[in-house]
Amino acid sequence: MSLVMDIWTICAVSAGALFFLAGTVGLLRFPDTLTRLHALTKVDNLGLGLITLGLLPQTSSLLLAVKLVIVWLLVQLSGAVVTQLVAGAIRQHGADG
Amino acid sequence: MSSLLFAASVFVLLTVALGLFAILRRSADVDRLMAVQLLGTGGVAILLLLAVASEMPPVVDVAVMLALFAAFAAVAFVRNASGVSREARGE
Amino acid sequence: MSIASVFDIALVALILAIGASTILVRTAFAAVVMFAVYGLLLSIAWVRLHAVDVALTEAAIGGGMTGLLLLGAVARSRSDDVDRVRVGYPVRLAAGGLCALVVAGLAIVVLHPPAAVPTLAPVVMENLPPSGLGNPVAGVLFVFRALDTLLEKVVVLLALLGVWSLAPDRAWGGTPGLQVYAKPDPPLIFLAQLLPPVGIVFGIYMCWVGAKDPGGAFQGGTVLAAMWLLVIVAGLQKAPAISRLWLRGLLIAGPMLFLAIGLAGWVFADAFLAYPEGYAKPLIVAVEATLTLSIAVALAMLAAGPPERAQQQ
Amino acid sequence: MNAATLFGLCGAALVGIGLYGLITNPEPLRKILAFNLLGSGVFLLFGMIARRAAAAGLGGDPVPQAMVITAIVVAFAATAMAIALVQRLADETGRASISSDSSDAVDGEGKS
Repeated sequence: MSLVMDIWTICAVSAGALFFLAGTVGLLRFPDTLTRLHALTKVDNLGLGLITLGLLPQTSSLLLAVKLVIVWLLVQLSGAVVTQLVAGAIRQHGADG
Repeated sequence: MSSLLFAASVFVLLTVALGLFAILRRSADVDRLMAVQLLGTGGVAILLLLAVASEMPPVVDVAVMLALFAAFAAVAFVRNASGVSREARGE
Repeated sequence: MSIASVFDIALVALILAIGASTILVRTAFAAVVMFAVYGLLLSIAWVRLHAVDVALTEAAIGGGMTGLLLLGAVARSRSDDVDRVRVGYPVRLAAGGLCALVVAGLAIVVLHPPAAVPTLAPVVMENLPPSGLGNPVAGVLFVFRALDTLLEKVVVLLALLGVWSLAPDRAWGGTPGLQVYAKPDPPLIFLAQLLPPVGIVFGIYMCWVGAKDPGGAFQGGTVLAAMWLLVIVAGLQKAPAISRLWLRGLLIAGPMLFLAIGLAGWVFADAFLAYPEGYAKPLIVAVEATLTLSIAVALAMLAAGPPERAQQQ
Repeated sequence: MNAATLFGLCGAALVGIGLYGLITNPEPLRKILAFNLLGSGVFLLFGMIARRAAAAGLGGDPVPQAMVITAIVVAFAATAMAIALVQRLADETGRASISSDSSDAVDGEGKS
């Protein structure tokens, strides 16, 4: 059972890390500010979610596992709203190339 | 397992560093707003990985703190960036 | 080389790069953003140094609150980099040389630790059980060096007095200049309605858990302060005038209770700031709870700056 | 080299970076930032001392750690005070820089 858990952790954490890489590649390659913002927030949140899911079986207590999920939800929520705000600021200033 | 999670945290740290570099290369102020946002997700991921890898559960609290204050700082920055421009236009 | 040291080296390199860019970047706004990023990164460094209490404080104050504080200043002095006086090349070279010397001196100290490293950790752990606390840092802050903690509160209050007294005469007793610049912003209002409940629960949790695990009154108070400021910035609530009695009462409640318990220690435990046997933990929790509120109000008011508008009657 | 030494060196370098910014940057706000950077370098040095003194089952000596917590809060209060002063100065004089009027290079440093 523990082997299955470990394999799950390895898969999910690696996938999450790859999403972080994808987000960074997007930041480097995308042409304008708004698309870069898109790359940054969506992809990174997905990466964080996968990492959280991967870490869940490794936690020592249920409380800790619940806390991990709460952290992810918190980042999701604030990330989504902050992205809106940043996008609004960008639209106001005019996106640059 | 612990060293594997450490390796993952190194990887995420490097992508965050690269992302910061990409953001800072641009000269516009609004682009820089994204740096805090990047630390908000990337930093939390790193801290969660560290918490499990080094078996220090209280580190998860630091991750919560980081998430809260990254959002707070980002709001302050955005508010500021947009507030000033509106003031300048006399609205 | 272990994978942990690879992480540390990468982190140190990133911290140094961000720190240097804080100095070198052109506009003041960018420098402040970099400083917030720097604070968040530094909290990861504190985790690596096994100082989770410090990591919590640094993430809250270094990352968030200082950022807001500095931003207020940037927004009001938008004259940056237009006709900036640049320091000449020889001076910069001399300064660089001087700083390199300082760094070299410090590095020598760092690389040559004393043969027997002095430590107070065993003494702290030995004397911690009578206080009923489980977190050694909280033990140091509220039992062994309680005087420092009390005086620190006084310093924060004095700084706040200093900030307030820098207000122009017509604004004395008025509202801090944490202006709501723009029209109401739906996403921001949404966030300001949703985040504070989470933040307040977390702040109380920090204060509560501080007796046993990393956390405490400072960290909890800073979270509460940030949530209050968020609500004010979103325009959901007005910043209070500094002449309000409840505001001033909250500000001094924590230090006063701390001081009262300290003075009572003279009577009941024959030393200033000593706790009577068996009552240490409840007293400390009471002090921490009130201090959390006082710190929250004090930090929020410090970040909001001196009053700018006279109070409307 | 262990982690404590590495972060100690990082702290030393940050002190240098902060000091450089403090000397060469004429804008008061940037000086305050640089001073904060310098301060956090000193805090990291404390962190190194605490980590090296790990004993009795703790990850570090709690006394320097508690001192750093106090120091961070006090540094914040001092920063708030400094910013209020700078702002009042700017309001009174209308200048955003504390260098003297001549753009002479040496003055930028000397008058701060």
